[in-house]
Amino acid sequence: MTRPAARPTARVPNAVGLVKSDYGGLPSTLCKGCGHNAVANQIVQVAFELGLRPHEVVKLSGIGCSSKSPAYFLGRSHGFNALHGRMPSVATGALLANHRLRALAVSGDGDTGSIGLGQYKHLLRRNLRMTYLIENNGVYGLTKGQFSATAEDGLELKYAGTNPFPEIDLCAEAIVAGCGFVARGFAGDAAQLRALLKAALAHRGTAVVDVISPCVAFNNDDDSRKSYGYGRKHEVPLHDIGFVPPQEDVVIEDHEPGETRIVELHDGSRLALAKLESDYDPSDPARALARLFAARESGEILTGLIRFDGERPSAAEAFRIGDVPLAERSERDLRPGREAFDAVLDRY
Amino acid sequence: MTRPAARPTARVPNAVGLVKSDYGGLPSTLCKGCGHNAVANQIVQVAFELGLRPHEVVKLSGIGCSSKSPAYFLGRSHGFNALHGRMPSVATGALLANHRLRALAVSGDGDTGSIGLGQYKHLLRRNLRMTYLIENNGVYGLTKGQFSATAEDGLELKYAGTNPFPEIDLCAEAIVAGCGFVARGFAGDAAQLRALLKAALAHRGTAVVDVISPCVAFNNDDDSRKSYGYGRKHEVPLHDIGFVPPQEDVVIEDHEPGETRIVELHDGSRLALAKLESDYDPSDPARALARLFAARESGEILTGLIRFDGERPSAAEAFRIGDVPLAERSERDLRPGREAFDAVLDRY
Amino acid sequence: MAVLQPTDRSAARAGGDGVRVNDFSLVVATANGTGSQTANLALLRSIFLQGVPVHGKNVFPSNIQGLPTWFHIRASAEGWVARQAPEIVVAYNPRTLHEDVAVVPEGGVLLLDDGLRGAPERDDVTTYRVPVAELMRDVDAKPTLKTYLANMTYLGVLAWLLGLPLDVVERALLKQFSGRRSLVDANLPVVASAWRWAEERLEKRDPYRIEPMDATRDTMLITGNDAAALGSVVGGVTLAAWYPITPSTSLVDALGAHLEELRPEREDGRDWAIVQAEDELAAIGMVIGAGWAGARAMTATSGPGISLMAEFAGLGYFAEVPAVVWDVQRVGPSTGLPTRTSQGDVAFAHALGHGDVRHPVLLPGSVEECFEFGWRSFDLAERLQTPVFVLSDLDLGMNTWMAPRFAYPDAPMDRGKVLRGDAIPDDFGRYRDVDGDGVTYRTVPGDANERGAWFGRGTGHDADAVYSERAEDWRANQDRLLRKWATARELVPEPELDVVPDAELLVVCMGSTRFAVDEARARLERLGATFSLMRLRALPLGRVAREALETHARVVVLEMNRNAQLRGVLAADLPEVAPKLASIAHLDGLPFTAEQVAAWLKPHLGLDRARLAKGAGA
Amino acid sequence: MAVLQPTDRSAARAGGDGVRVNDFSLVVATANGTGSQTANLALLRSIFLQGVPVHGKNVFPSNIQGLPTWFHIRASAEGWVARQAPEIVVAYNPRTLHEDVAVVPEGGVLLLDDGLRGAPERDDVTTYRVPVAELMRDVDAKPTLKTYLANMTYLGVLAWLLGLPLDVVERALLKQFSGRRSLVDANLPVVASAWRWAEERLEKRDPYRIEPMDATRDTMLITGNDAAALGSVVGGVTLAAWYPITPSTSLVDALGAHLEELRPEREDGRDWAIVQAEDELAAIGMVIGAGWAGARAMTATSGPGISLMAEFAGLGYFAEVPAVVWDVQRVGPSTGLPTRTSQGDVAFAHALGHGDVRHPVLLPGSVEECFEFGWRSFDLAERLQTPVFVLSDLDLGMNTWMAPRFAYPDAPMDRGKVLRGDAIPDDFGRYRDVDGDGVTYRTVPGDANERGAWFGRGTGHDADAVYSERAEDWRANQDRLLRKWATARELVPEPELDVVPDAELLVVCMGSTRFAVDEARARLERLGATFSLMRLRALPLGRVAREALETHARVVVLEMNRNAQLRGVLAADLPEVAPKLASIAHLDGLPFTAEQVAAWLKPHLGLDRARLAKGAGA
Ligand SMILES: Cc1ncc(C[n+]2csc(CCOP(=O)(O)OP(=O)(O)O)c2C)c(N)n1
Ligand SMILES: Cc1ncc(C[n+]2csc(CCOP(=O)(O)OP(=O)(O)O)c2C)c(N)n1
Ligand code: SF4
Ligand code: SF4
Ligand SMILES: [Mg+2]
Ligand SMILES: [Mg+2]
Repeated sequence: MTRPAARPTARVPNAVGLVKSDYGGLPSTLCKGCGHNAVANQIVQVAFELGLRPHEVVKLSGIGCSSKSPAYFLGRSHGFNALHGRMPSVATGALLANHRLRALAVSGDGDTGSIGLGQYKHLLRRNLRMTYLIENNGVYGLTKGQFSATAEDGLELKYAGTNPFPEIDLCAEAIVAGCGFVARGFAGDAAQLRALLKAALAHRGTAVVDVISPCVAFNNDDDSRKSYGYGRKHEVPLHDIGFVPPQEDVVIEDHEPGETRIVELHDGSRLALAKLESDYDPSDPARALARLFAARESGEILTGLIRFDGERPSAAEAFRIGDVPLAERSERDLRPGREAFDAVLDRY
Repeated sequence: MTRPAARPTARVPNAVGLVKSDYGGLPSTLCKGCGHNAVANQIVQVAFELGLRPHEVVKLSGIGCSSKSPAYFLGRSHGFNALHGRMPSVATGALLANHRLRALAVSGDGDTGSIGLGQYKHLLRRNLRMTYLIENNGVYGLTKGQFSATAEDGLELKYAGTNPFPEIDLCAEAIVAGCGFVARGFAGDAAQLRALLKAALAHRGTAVVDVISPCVAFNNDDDSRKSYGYGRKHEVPLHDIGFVPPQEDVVIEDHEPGETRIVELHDGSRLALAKLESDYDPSDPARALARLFAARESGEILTGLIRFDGERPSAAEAFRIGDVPLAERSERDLRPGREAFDAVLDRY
Repeated sequence: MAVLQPTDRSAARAGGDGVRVNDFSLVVATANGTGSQTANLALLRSIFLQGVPVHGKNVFPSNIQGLPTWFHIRASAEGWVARQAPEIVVAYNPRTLHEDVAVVPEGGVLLLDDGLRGAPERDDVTTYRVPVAELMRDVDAKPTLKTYLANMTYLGVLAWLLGLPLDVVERALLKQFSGRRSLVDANLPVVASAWRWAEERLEKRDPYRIEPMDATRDTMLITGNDAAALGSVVGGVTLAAWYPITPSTSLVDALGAHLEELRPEREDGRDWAIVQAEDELAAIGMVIGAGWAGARAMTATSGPGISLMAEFAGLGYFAEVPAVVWDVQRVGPSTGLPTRTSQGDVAFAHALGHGDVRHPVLLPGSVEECFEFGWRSFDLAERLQTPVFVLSDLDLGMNTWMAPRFAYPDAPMDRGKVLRGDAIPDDFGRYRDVDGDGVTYRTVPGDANERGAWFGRGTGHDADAVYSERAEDWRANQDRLLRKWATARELVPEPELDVVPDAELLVVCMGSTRFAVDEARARLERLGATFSLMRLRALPLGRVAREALETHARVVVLEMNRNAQLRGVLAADLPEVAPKLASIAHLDGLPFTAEQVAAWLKPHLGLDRARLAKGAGA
Repeated sequence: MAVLQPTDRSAARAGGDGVRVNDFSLVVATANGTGSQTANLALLRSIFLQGVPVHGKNVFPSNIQGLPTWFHIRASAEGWVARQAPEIVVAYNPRTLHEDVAVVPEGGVLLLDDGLRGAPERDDVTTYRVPVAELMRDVDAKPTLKTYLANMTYLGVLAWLLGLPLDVVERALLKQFSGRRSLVDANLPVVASAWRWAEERLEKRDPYRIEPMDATRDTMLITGNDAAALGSVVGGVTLAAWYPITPSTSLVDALGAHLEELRPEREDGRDWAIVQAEDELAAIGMVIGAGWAGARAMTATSGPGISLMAEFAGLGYFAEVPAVVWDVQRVGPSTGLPTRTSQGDVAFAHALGHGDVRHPVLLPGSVEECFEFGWRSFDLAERLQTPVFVLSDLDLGMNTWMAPRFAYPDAPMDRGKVLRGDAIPDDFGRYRDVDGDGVTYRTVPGDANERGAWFGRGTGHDADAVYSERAEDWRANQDRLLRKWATARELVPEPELDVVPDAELLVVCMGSTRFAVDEARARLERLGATFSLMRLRALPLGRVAREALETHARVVVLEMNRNAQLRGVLAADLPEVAPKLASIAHLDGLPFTAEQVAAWLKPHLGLDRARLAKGAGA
């Protein structure tokens, strides 16, 4: 719909002079066909296309198959593979220490929705500059197939039996927590995922991208809502989505102008959302939630940009951190002089 | 509006032969005027009026001023004062161990919304038989006045400065987590609080009652949304609420019959919700959330039964626990006989 | 090479007649997630069915599919089961081909997937090449299934080489598939065709043989986690709350299966519940809540979970709530090596929690003890009203071991000092030390006798469980807790102690390292070096352990961690014996071999290197 | 009575001339939340302004309003500041009236709110009755404020009794109110009217006096938490993440205040951030994240928080991330006594985390050291690339102590082995032990030289930080970590050691108990009993500590916990000296008195009880 951004091809250097393989990592040790591998591939592609400077990105993760994947992309970026469920706090510290970095964080549904739910919600309140990607397969892959908190009520799995509890919808959780960028993708829909990831990386605060990423080892039967089969059949994109880099014109193809909503991002890039089913408005949290609940009822996998609010200050702004990152301050800034020190002592 | 239940008076025994003082506890050590004291008094009153059998109730709490209060009521009931933020897991264990008990749990906004948010949400997914009362004052009382996660964005406190983060609405959180009974009360509105507590105690699953309970020591300036002054001025009850015990008729006074919605509870008691502002329907989670968000925008303290769904199975049902509580099973049930044991060994 | 250590090449040498009967070590190298586990376990069980003592160890990666896995089998007529450098190597994994081939000792056996390219030539070993592709050509199955079935080819060839009849392999497979014939029928033909191929095309050129004997009668083959689960069921567990983590997950899996079978759902429902908590912090919270409410409750976890349980462990200790916590240890610190074995949590678990806490720790050293401590831990926790930690490890918990048939508990459950109904005295006080042993009487919620009501807490309290900040109350309560600790010393299992008269040296060990220690001891004895041996089965130390430590002139504490944790615990508990506590502390994730242990002990026994090397090879 | 222990009645006896100048102990008993803290601190500061050494301790309940609080003041010309049984008691709290009156020693002084009913009569003490209601009658203020102001009455009367001029009290109040005159003006009139009332109506009948001296010049009055905060600011902290918990909260409060002043916001913003996390688990996670990203980050907490930090502590150790963790200890286990002091986390913090971990622990024993370790801890953490724990306690942290004026750091910051930009070599590997001291070079995110990029993790890794399950990699890394530990022994602060030639006995202590130990030592010396004294200032032990332990024939380890934790750490570290490590371990929430310590040490010094009792009273 929008003019396709002049995509660099794999072997031609991008805007910062890097070729696609410069964004690769170690070979994946995940299962063949795992959704997480598909997502990692899109990350490499997106980073290449956007011309990210590897040293301006940090990769963060928790523990799980999903959380292993940062080793498989952006090998020239620093990264930290934290504890199970506790990546958000590590991210908070790292991004406050150096607020010029942007984080590309990968977590799993168990990592975020089960053990990590509290940290996830509190991270979102603080609104750090990061893309929080959840590779959501409804199970614990790495520990071999138990239900995670995002498994749907009634899901039957060979190993884990029947899940009797309602699922946690990590997009709904993000919306209620006040997150300004909430999207859902599907590992089987690469084009949309790339657009969402680009927009997420351009967002000034925390962007949640919950990607249905099937676990071929433990949860990929067609009747499971986290399977490839189900996703292919029941994915309902809210809109056709196009990412427009800064300085480029939005050119609407295919769709009537009036049918497209333009979302401006903080760095000057834009998203063009061409309406599909309805003129979905991501600015209203209550409607977003209503739509999510309705989709759950009807068994749809709703994808796209579900909620957007570009106004909320980032955490670095809330903490009023100055230009120079905390981690780069030198002793001259950090150690008060003798006189000032003496003046304080005089008061005691 | 409904016929007032024939209230036992303080010194006349109630249905189970106890007088009001039988439901009392140790003298409070909280500040004079603390909202939590008002709530504790209503608990004593409600337990007395309902004719609760003390040994069928367990009192549970975390850590905080609020979490101390179970010592101040129901002295004849067992109780457990757990860790900060971790009461939900203790409750889960205790109520699965003895699913005939109902829990009366008291927590604070720090205890539940900050450190305890993860356990809170997961407890609600499991739907144990308990009344989860949050004494919400927007601050940490016991540690002297820091913001909790329910403090509103922009709140200024003498001690804590200005809060730059969006508040967590524990009712909205409960609704998104699938909780079947979500109510909000105000420590300054005793009659409504009593009706809500009675209904909560009759609910088969987890009933959240988030009570605005001002901290007179640290957060009671009139412009704070958790103060008595603000509450008195801005409370917007969704309905006039009346609790009707089992076997009694609902008699509508004051209101036209059509204006009242009857909510049936699991034990045969009912709530009569007489519409005030609108014909609010607590059965729709999306509308409930929309209404909560709107109230936050406009500065209202919305009180009443915000969300109700009596259908979800309780945790004991989900785990298919038999009639006799786990804690009361004897060795005869619990230790398999020699033959059965031998048959298993034969397989190895 | 990470896992296989070709240190003891002489071990492969055949006996005088050139034949090695019922005594060899073997390793199968495959990739994770290719289904080789079935073939490995069927091989193990076939040997077992022939009456030959055997043990299997899986050394697997922390992933689901594609990374190298090594399965060790040790057959030993004498019953030795410690890890041993392999004499027979099955090399089916292209990614580790070079290292796997390199590890075969001189005179050893190499079984090679003939389709793997670039295998180095070894003319000092007996090499058999299995034409896997050819054998699989006519197998009619889906590609994924075919990958699985391909492992049956080495099973068939090995069976023929070792002299295992096909019908024995069939019985083993049937057991392996829990009697499901259809699965056997899918696998057996591949085994058979490989067996027959070998019979027709191979010439037996190596000395290793299995011959039937009668050493496994009344013996089980079971993992420690399965045994622990069975013990817990017999111990009357009613609530298990847990969070998945390797290597404890299979304990809870087995628990569910045994409960379904042994305590099946009645018409009105179950008498148990297994709750997958949102994390370990919640899991232990549920266990504490249930224990307080009167139920027998447990959790199973590993190191990271233990760390997360610290605050609740302190609450359980101080509020005096019974609880059972299984820590199936893996290599830490932090996430460490999730699929490698360790004894690295001993000191931490023993004193888990801030402030002054101490927990009884049980130290199972066999699958029998995993079973026994499965039920005994509940008796102990309820008798002492405190969390009890059971420290197993990955090697014991996840690997398959022989065990004498488990003994049904010899005593009824001990529910400890619980008062109900009219038995609750008028002057009931939760923490009054009526009996003087530090263990007080408790009541549980739901009791209609409301005299028994009390308010549990992790804050300071007096003898009636009422909040107190008074210094005297604190002291009195702590003094009682110390009396309780003295009581615990008498109640926990005594060590297994074998005192050699006049021996100067006492070796102290715990848990699964005992297998290597036992074997090393036998080897050293053959060299004339004797020592007393004490395998601790619990902390705190009781009288027997103390006396053994006191009466020996020298002590070596041998353990599988870096920090000499057990030695530290002993030194702190018994400072007077500390100087004689020498330490052997080693950890790299692999179970000890007898050879390692013998080498470490040698300096403590005055044996010179040359003599030992000879002996260790025997 | 919980807090005041009237054990040493003879202590109140006056000197030969019947007068006790600049040497007494006093306690004020009030209810929490009534504002008495202002009066107490003003009294303290008035004495200080007269040049007399003084110290104040608040023994307060875990609530906000209404429960009993005792404020102890010790004035001592000799500079002794340990807790001491009070000679002067101000009884203003109706709820504890009886116990407070009972605690006054024979010959002591009782100052009584005359309005309190039913105070027992004591004819063996000097009683002054203050007509509080009458003095307050004409005060024009809101009722709540009036409750607060009523405390000024005992300040006024005490000032007169002790001989403190009104203008000194006024200066003290002005300091107390940070120079806000209006607040002084509200309070001072009540003080003055009480002072004048006393002058007119009382006859001085007791021996206690303050007379000006010159012992507080160049001396500060400050709490340990405030000092720690100031030290941290000077140490260049940039991120503090924390969760409120008594008694550490005031450390972070002070940190914010000092940062606002000493590193004020520039036009573009601040060079620091203080994050109130959602719990301690998140707080330490933020600190680890920030430390990894190159910032100086810290947290402050107490026991329950330490428990919650266990898993991250292990990660920090193993991924080798600098971090500073203050544990202001309170009484555990569990929630325990949140407002009472303890040394009960030493062993736990030292080895916090599952698996084999070890953390350097700093042990400040004065407010000066709280300040010094405030900055030194960052140097140490970055030099060693590991979490460093600083173990203060409630007594040190929250109470007001004298200290020599703090010394500005004598060296620039030591940021350790950080490589940036072109300094990053081509063959950079995060965990390569280039220098052989176990400490490797690190790079931080954001550096444009992408050669330095590495992926941090808590899983097993090789020298290049790449995931590895190989046994050799694990061992090599652990061996290096042990080398680093040896380096740590040389870098942590040495103990304060005072060796008495030929002394047989060495007493070992740490932290705030040193005040009582120092005083007891002086008392015992007067009885002719001498011993060497070592105050540990850090773990692990370095050479000096080891030698001191080795060279003394006998050692007593004195500490404020039940489990003799420090003794246990020493025994585990140095088993060869363990047998001579006798233990004095005691905990009831109250700071030790010199009398207690002297009594405990007596048996180790061969002093008989009678002689000691005499001496202790001197
Ligand atoms: C504290 C702790 N508990 C448990 C584990 C074990 N564990 C590792 S990964 C994992 C679940 C991962 O699930 P998810 O986040 O959904 O990732 P996936 O593997 O499905 O991608 C668990 C429970 C751990 N590493 N740490
Ligand atoms: C693990 C842990 N961290 C911190 C504390 C200290 N603490 C006690 S109560 C409390 C906050 C209580 O706030 P809230 O739940 O809102 O209760 P309130 O006092 O306001 O009623 C905190 C932080 C603790 N007890 N345990
Ligand atoms: S187990 Fe599932 S989540 Fe893990 S790598 Fe395999 S397919 Fe992916
Ligand atoms: S501090 Fe606040 S919450 Fe606590 S008792 Fe006082 S008024 Fe209540
Ligand atoms: Mg998952
Ligand atoms: Mg609160």
